[in-house]
Amino acid sequence: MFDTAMTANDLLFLLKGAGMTLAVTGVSVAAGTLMGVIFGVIRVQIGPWWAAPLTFLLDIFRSVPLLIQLVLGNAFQSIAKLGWAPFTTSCVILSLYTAAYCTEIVRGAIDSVPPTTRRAARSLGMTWAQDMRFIVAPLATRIALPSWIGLTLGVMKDSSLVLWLGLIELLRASQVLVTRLQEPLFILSICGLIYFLLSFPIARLGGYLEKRWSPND
Amino acid sequence: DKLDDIISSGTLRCAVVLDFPPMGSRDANNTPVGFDVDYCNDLAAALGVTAEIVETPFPERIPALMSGRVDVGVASTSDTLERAKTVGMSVPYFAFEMAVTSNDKAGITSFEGMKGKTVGATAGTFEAIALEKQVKEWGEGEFRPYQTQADVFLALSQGQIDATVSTSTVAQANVKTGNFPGISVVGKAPFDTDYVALFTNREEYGLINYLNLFVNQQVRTGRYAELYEKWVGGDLPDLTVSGVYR
Amino acid sequence: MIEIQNVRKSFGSLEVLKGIDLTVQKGEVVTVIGGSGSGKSTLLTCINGLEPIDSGRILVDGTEVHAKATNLNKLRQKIGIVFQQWNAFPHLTVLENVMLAPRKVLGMAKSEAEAMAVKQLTHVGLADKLKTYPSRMSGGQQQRMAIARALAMSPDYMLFDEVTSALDPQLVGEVLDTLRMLASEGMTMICVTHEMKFAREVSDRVAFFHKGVMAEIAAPAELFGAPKDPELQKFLAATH
Amino acid sequence: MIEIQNVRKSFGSLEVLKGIDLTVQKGEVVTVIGGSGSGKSTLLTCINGLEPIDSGRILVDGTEVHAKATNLNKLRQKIGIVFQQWNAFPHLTVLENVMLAPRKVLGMAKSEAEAMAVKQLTHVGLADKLKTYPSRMSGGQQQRMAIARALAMSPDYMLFDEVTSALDPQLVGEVLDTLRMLASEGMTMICVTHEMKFAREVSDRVAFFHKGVMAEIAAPAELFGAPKDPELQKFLAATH
Amino acid sequence: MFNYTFHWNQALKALPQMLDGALVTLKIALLSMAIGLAFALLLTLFRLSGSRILSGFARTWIEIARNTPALFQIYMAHFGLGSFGIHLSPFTALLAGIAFNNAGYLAENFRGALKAIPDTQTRAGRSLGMSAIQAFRLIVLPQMLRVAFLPITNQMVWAILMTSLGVTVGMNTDLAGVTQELNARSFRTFEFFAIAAVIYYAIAKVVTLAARLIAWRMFRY
Ligand SMILES: Nc1ncnc2c1ncn2[C@@H]1O[C@H](COP(=O)(O)OP(=O)(O)OP(=O)(O)O)[C@@H](O)[C@H]1O
Ligand SMILES: Nc1ncnc2c1ncn2[C@@H]1O[C@H](COP(=O)(O)OP(=O)(O)OP(=O)(O)O)[C@@H](O)[C@H]1O
Ligand SMILES: [Mg+2]
Ligand SMILES: [Mg+2]
Repeated sequence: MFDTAMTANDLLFLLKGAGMTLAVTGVSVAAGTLMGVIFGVIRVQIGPWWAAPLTFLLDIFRSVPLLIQLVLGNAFQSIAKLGWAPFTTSCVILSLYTAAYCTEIVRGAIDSVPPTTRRAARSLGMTWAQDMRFIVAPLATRIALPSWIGLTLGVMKDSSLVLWLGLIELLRASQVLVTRLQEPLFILSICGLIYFLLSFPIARLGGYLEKRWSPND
Repeated sequence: DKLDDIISSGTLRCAVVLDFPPMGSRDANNTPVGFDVDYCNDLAAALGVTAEIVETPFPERIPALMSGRVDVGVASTSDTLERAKTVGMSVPYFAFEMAVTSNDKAGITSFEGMKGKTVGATAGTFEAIALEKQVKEWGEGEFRPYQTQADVFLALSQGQIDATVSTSTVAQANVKTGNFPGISVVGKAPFDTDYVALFTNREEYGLINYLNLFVNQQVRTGRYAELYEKWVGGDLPDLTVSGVYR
Repeated sequence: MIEIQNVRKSFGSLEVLKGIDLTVQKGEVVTVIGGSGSGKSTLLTCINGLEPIDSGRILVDGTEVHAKATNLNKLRQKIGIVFQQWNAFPHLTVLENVMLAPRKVLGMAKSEAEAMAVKQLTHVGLADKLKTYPSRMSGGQQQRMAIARALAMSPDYMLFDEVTSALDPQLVGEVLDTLRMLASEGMTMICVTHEMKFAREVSDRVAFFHKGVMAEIAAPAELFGAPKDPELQKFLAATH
Repeated sequence: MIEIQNVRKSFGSLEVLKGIDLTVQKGEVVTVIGGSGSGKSTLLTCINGLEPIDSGRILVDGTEVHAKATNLNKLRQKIGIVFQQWNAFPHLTVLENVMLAPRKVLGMAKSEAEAMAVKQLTHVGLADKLKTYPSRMSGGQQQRMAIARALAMSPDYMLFDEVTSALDPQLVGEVLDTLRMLASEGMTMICVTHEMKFAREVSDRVAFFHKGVMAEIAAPAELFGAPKDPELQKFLAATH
Repeated sequence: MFNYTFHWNQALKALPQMLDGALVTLKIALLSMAIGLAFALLLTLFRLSGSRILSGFARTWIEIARNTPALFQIYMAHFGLGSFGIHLSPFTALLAGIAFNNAGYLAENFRGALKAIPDTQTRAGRSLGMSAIQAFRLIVLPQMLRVAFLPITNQMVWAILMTSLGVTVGMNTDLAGVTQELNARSFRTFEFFAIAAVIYYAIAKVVTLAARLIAWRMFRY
């Protein structure tokens, strides 16, 4: 059906791009989640007033286009002579971006654990940390997981913007091939399909877990 | 200073734009090739170090330099006064003539024929700035900047735009590939010659001095003509302007 | 011995406890009755230090609960508390619910904690529910599990805060029976309750709270038979 | 006149109505009693065509409800129905709730619809709540509003499905009073209810449903005084 | 650490130009929301229609919109359609891309919102003699909008952020386009993009605030 000049080599090139997408996503989601959990716990712990500066700071990452953040972050690291490779810069910005969203998820999830349940734990002589670890963490994880999966998918898609800094991820790899082979529709369709194949199973897993855990046993 | 740093580190890192044939592009194995790539290799050889090509999209050239990820830009960068406020430019190492390429269906045969049509160019380039000004002057038609040269030609061959002004080298290289059916170079654009320079940090006088001499040597030794023949072909553009020093 | 001395406590501008004095001896069962919002729950949460107090003192076995130096986590191990709302940990089975604190707080070995949990669950009649998740149990069963969970810490005192009031009428009996059993075993208990019959039956003394004041305290026969406080008279007339 | 002739209806494999026959004359008040799941609600929703039936016929003023040719939207204008769950439209004020259908379905002018709505709301005692949103009202007030909303379409028949059973006991009275008033005004009504006293008082006839069968139907004095069906006897014993 | 001198003066001179760009950005975002909402509604109805073809179409749209990058969708709207000879101007391509994305996400939100409206509401409407369409329009839709209002607001903020992707299809009049052009001319990346970031942040906040105000006025119940 398709008469294409695309070679297996080129497909490999695309898949390498997909690998870069996954690498950027993986690093950013891991670091962002870690930060998000820490910030989220801090926010719940010190209350909305004291956390206001943190909230404001994180809100910036949710109110400015990621593209602008990336370019700005890159310009900043260059001015500050940090000498980061584009991969590092991308991961740093994307991590903060992820953390901003993750903080909200974590905060909501912790708030959703009924205070009476936490009281019961403390009444048994558990310390704050034990309460957090054995009661809050497992319960909050169930609440947070579907949104967290949504966030992960979001970051994977948004990571396409790192092409702006010269990283050859999936979308950039497709553009390179489009430049050489001049078959935009075909190559872009493959690119879209790969994105779809990367995210669809995770999306389904999210839906499944949501269904499974929402009545909660 | 930086010159010493390069020599003692043993590598020269050049910022090169790789979707700008014939100056920089990728071959079928996706390895970097082009005039700028060779030029960087020559510079490295002169310094007695090995070259490292760092691919940078157009917008990434300066941040890469500022952050110290590259030492020198060999990236077809027009030496505008505006930019010289930010980075240090060498004397021109290459000069572009501007050519009009049009989609055959648009029926454009000259620069003037673009009046009232939809035209495009690579955002922020010398020719894009000049062309946008021209469209405004004509008072009709539309100008569209694209982020890469490749996108401009893609848009042109799809008929999204009717014509483009680009450096003649790029125009010829693209038409020659045969990748873009239905487009052809139809004439010269009466813009000033676009002189492009090597660039590095503004305050690195020692290095800038070296770069100036290197450009001079390339012309003197005939290497410039040789590279030009290899990648572009045809009349060798003059790198000097009569009546003034630089 | 729990000694409550002139305890005052406000939420914002609302004074909820207006100088409460009460001493509960080892082995004694004191029930607390009173209208909604009279401060009963607040008193209980002050006793185990979940809420700070504004003035006065609370001593448990001579340790001042709200003193800076007091290790509250340690103190709470000897005061079991069961709340009105069922507080099962929904992600753990019944057995795990009961084992958790002995293991993590007391540092018991798994087998020891399990033995203790099984013992207490058998005690409250849930021996056949060990592997069940709380959501699959009735409210009465969840409350009994909460009691077992508190007992598994081998507390010296137990506080009960209207443990039956969120239950369907037919489930109230099974929980009250469990409380009766504990009382008969000599546990020191403070029970906040609306079940007058129960209060009359098991209490050594009954305290009546009204608007943050302990308006009357007496043996049940006396308090129910010849209430002196006019508010208490009204309250008893309304509830029966 | 509503004529129900040998109506059968199943949900999947569960037969909910097993051949019901019932004729309700103009001006008559028929109450329907029976255990949960006996098919009472289903019958009502079949009468105004919200649910299809499997066999039999339902005629309202001679029009067959489930015939293909019947314009159900038209037919429903003459059959008002009020459900057990309060079905106030939460996004509209009380007045707008009542005005909506007259305006959009009957095409009344705004002023006319408003006059009608005010009249009906006054009728059910809500004249002072016109601008209130349903969420700010008690369940009893919401039910009365639902009645006014149905009446505003000037229906010939009214169907009531346990309109008081989701209400707090102290609110039941006000809604029943509204029903009594309607009955005394000569409205043709079918009321599903658990309020035996009410049924006895207002009904011309009382029907007892059991497992999809209309087991007994008679004047209230007879049905309550000398129930013949053994299930009805059991049912009455349990409810009183 | 910094041997870079900021040229804020020069950058601020371009502020009027950038604010003009911000207006274009806002315009695209609003338009794309209007179109997106209309299509989302249509997709929701398709899904409810019971027709396999229509609901399949809706599901495909929604899955693609949600599972591929917005940048990809916009690029596709320009160069993908371009290879069929369908030529959208950068403005239209950007608008189409964002509206496509909005419609997909909003339709998914609507589905959730629809679930939150009990069946009994439709029933109550139907028993008053309303047709199915009337019951949906007069009873279900207004309530659905309330439930979906917060997600709609979030999507609006997203739409604003997405407009920045227009630079990839030759958009040069919106805020990101203007900024990028100024940057290419002078290489003063940090200054220009910092100003752009502030403006984007301000727009996002104003929109959020406006939405809160609207919600407060609209949903009195
Ligand atoms: N955390 C809190 N913050 C503010 N006010 C509170 C808090 N906890 C309780 N209150 C208020 O303190 C008063 C006493 O509450 P408390 O729960 O002790 O009453 P109670 O006697 O247990 O009533 P009930 O029988 O309803 O449980 C009430 O008016 C209540 O609203
Ligand atoms: N939409 C439906 N789908 C499937 N089963 C239904 C549906 N509606 C009702 N049923 C079933 O039909 C039977 C009769 O229901 P119906 O609501 O008519 O009973 P009822 O007499 O009104 O009971 P109640 O007093 O509880 O309201 C019940 O078993 C019920 O579960
Ligand atoms: Mg209480
Ligand atoms: Mg019913």
